Amino acid sequence: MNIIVEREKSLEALEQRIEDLRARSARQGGESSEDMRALEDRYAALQRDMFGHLTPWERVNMARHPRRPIASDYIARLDEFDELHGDRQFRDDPALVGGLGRLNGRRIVVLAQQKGRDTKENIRRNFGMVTPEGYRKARRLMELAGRFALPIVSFVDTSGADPGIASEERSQSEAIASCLLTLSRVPVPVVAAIIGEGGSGGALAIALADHVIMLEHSIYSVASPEGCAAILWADASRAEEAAARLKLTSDDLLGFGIVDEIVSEPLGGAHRDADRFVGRVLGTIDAALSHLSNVNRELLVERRRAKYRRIGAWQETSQRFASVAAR
Amino acid sequence: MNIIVEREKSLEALEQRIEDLRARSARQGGESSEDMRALEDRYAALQRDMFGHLTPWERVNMARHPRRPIASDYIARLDEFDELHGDRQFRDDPALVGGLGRLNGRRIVVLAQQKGRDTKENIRRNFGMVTPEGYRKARRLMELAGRFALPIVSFVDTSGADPGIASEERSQSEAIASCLLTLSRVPVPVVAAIIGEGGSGGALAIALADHVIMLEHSIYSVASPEGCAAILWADASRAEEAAARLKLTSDDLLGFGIVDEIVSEPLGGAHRDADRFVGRVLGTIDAALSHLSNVNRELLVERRRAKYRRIGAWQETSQRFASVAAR
Amino acid sequence: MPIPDWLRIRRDKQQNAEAAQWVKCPSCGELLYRRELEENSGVCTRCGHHFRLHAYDRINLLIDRDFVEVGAEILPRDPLSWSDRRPYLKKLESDREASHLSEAIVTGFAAIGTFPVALGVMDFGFRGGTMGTVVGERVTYLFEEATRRQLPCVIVTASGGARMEEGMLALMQMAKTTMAVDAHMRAGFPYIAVLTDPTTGGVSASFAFQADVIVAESRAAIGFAGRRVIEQTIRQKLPDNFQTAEFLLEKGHVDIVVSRPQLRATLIRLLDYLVDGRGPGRTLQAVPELAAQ
Amino acid sequence: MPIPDWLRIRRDKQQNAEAAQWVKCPSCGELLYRRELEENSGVCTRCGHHFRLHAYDRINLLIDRDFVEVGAEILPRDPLSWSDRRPYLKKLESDREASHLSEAIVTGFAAIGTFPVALGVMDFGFRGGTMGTVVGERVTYLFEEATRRQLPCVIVTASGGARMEEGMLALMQMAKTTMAVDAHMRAGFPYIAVLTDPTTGGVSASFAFQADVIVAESRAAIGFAGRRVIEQTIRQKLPDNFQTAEFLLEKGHVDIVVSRPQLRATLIRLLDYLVDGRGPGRTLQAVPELAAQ
Ligand SMILES: [Zn+2]
Ligand SMILES: [Zn+2]
Repeated sequence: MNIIVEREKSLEALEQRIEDLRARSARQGGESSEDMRALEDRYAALQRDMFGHLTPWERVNMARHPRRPIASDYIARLDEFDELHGDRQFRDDPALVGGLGRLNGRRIVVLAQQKGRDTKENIRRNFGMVTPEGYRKARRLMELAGRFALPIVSFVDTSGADPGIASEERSQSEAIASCLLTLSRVPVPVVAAIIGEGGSGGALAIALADHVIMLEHSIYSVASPEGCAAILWADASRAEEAAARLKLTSDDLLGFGIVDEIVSEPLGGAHRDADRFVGRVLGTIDAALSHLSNVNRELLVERRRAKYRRIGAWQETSQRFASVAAR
Repeated sequence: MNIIVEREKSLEALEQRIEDLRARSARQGGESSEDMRALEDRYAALQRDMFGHLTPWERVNMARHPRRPIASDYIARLDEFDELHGDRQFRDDPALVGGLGRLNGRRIVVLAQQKGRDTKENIRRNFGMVTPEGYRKARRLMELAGRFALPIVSFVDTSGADPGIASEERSQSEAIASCLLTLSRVPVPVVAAIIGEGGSGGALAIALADHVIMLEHSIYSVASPEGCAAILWADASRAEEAAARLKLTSDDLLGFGIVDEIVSEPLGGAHRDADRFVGRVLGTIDAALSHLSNVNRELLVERRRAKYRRIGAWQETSQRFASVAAR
Repeated sequence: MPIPDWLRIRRDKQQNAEAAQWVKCPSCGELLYRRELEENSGVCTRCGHHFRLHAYDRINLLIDRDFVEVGAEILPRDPLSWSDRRPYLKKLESDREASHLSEAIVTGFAAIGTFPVALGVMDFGFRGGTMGTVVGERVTYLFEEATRRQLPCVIVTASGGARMEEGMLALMQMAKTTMAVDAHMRAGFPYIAVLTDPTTGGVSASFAFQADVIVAESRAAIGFAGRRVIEQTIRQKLPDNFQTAEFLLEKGHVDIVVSRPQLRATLIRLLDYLVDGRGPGRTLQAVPELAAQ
Repeated sequence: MPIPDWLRIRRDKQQNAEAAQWVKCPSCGELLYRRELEENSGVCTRCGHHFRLHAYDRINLLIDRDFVEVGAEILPRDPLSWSDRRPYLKKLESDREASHLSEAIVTGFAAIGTFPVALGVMDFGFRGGTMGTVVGERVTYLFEEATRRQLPCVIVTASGGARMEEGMLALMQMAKTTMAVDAHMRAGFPYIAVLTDPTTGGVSASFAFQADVIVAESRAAIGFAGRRVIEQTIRQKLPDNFQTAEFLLEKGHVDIVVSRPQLRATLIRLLDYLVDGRGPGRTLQAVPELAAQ
């Protein structure tokens, strides 16, 4: 059950009543316009109440909304896209879509975690949970990008890396670790957009980037709220509480320096005005690429390193190497 | 049935008779020494007849002799050896043994196609037929060698790359092609020793080298004689004929510039004096490494390229680009 | 250099023959009118079966402007003095006559769309597309010239593997071509391989699978070991789709599978992504022979 | 810096306690005399079970000469103001007391055999060896110092993954440590990882599996997802050997599996292969603090 979807259902009843009233008033003349205004005001107020300020748990539900734009919605809006398949070894993973594309005329390499729109597609896409083969495909395309000086644009949307037996048997750890290593050195601009769920290491594997864009109601978390609750309290039902604690919202993460830019969403979420919104996100990506394309390649990697070097919160009791005279 | 083994059996009868005669003459005094000498002469003559000059097919049998030294016999004689396992992704292939070792004090990376000594071991080692995982392990270790400037020593002994369904499913082609690509650029000395069967692309994948050493009675062939006969004449039993045509002996290949050095074998084959012979092969490898270690890295790769660039036999009817004035 | 006479001869022959007006599709059995088949790039209009193409027909399908052939003067010898049913030299001769080709690959320069490229096209009709010295030498030379002229390389493969009749000299072409691919790659120029039916053995295990982008033609049989060898090894029949391009796509071995009528457009898009717009390889000046035309 | 007081304190405590004289092996149930167990490197003399080791005990097992600890002054904060059953800061405090460690990793310089190395040892006893900011910062700093001093790096991992209580700041340590590993690697110095029980999650998916050579301690549980998570996902019991070091060796994920008593000798041999004999990292001068002693 998605709480945002539930709210939308309750609003729908009201929408229907407004619609009916409108139709009746059109038939009978302007007499019921006061009822009408009252209803419309109530509707707007309800909307603001429901969506004006979202709690972390509400955002979790928004990030998982069944009509939220998914990777394919963004890819479909590129000037061009040619999917490149496979890790050259074992399998083509449909949960990680990669390829060559063109955004506002600029040639790019696309990496995207792809959920499905319906159950059938979701099963085929493994609900966006990437297997080692998917990460190995991603790594291969990162290297292709490096070789031909093409910037990398990644769309992040996964509850986490696939946790199945087969993925363990083919070393999910090594697959993710290798992606990170490759992104840490690839001498081209890397822009990541957290478009839905950014779940743990499985998300980070394609999100280590020069510029990380986060949609207002997306989440990006060290663990899924359910997973966190299960691990800490052996009680997955306390997910809402976990969501609040984990600081997984775009505001939190901008504050920590983990996210570089937020794209605000229309009232009620990205899916309320999907077409325009997708365009805005792509525009934001394009602007970031424009900016990064002017940076010299070595400096680019240097700055990327410096950016991640700073992230964290620790204290130092004394100077490092206090015990070492030589330094 | 191995024709060399059959001959050895027939010689054994004679050996037994000489042994018996010796024992009897020792009991009776020196009287039968003439018989003795005659027998011994016959024995020596037979040995020369049987092994003095081997046909290609006889060499094929020698290369497959069940007591011929295999990779583990060479590895056991290194100063040190630590096996490194796995392709980091899917499986550790027991048919391709790799690791770090020391030969006459020199640190090396070892790659070896490993047959078994008995049926059980042969099944475990897949008769020395390497799967894609084995080649991917080899490639990983080649890169390790490049990273730490360690020369590569490979022991080649396979009837060919594994031709099973599973190997096709995991792209045997890509695995071999990647090994070749890596060996073509790795900036460290590469010495390959063809110690038994050098079967096709599966052998070449670890045998693209600065210096290729071939044991006198080893074979190195574009296809197994059986395979060649099956392909060309749909008749695997014509393997002997194919062996003769394929020019797969050490002499032939030295002549073609495909092999750089031959280590001659004792009469009757390497297994007749295995211990000493293995030492001699290792000495030959060591000498090649000594020589190559003095070559500047860039020059090394340049020479490797130049060496393979020349191999082939073609004619040119006219100057290349006869139609192009600019050149 | 324009399309050579061989091709014209072959076509004339075909057009003269009455029987050649109709072709039976080996996949669905349909009788196809030859001209219609040719207009559909050699793809069965009923079931989509891809007929094998002659190298020059393939070149015609892919290129704009003319084809500047190079390496045609590199011709085979008989280093092993091979003879089985017939001497190797005789086999070469009859293949030359039957295929109107001098060897199993044609190499040269051309423009695909607006992109000048080094182009190699193999032909199964010559010794089963096997790689002997000449194929190795022509491929190597093509990559060297592509590197020198800063051009992308496109190779269309079709091969039964290494050529037995040249023994180890054939096998060594895997190493030789690899080193040329490597030099081209390290110089930073793109290489696109197009794998067509069939691509196996020494070709698949060397330059075919070393490309930056690997395109496979729909339904093509692609693998290391041949189907027959595997069936003999495992003593059972393989499933129909085993080693097909579509199977390989699922297994992650190739980037893209295309039906032949889409091939040219696909290559143009790929070149457009991979060729640096500012590089000298972008203009036809890289191949003066083309620019002059 | 010599072995810190914490360790001595812990040992004294243990030796004072009567009950601590005997330990029950969780694998075979045998009652083991503590001193004998310690002499056998914490490996059950009956069944070979590897007990988890305290970081300083591990350091003592591996090194020659002294241990120069660095990074000890890097200490945790509470960036998320986290509290569930207890506040994060309280949890840290009790872990400090129980483990006599300031965080889940100890980093510093030491000699293993004759090789000066940068050495990091994680401890499952502190917050389940989870990686928060401090682990990330200490590891990063260690690799940076190793690069600067041209030293090989040896990291002994033991971790339940990223630390929930530091949220995304914990996850980002995967990126931070990776970039330090990368710089060290590109400067050409060797990195050996020793994976011990358990190594999972954010640590296994970053620096644990980025090493040049990966050694795993016998029977250690190693994987990305934890056993419990997988069992919940698939709703069935996993086989006993799943995710063990031996299982991973067969699956090709790790280079070597060793029993703990062989670990030190194995590391010395590996360093001997990988450290350039002529490099500055070969002498103790790279760590003046060690050379001076
Ligand atoms: Zn048809
Ligand atoms: Zn026990």
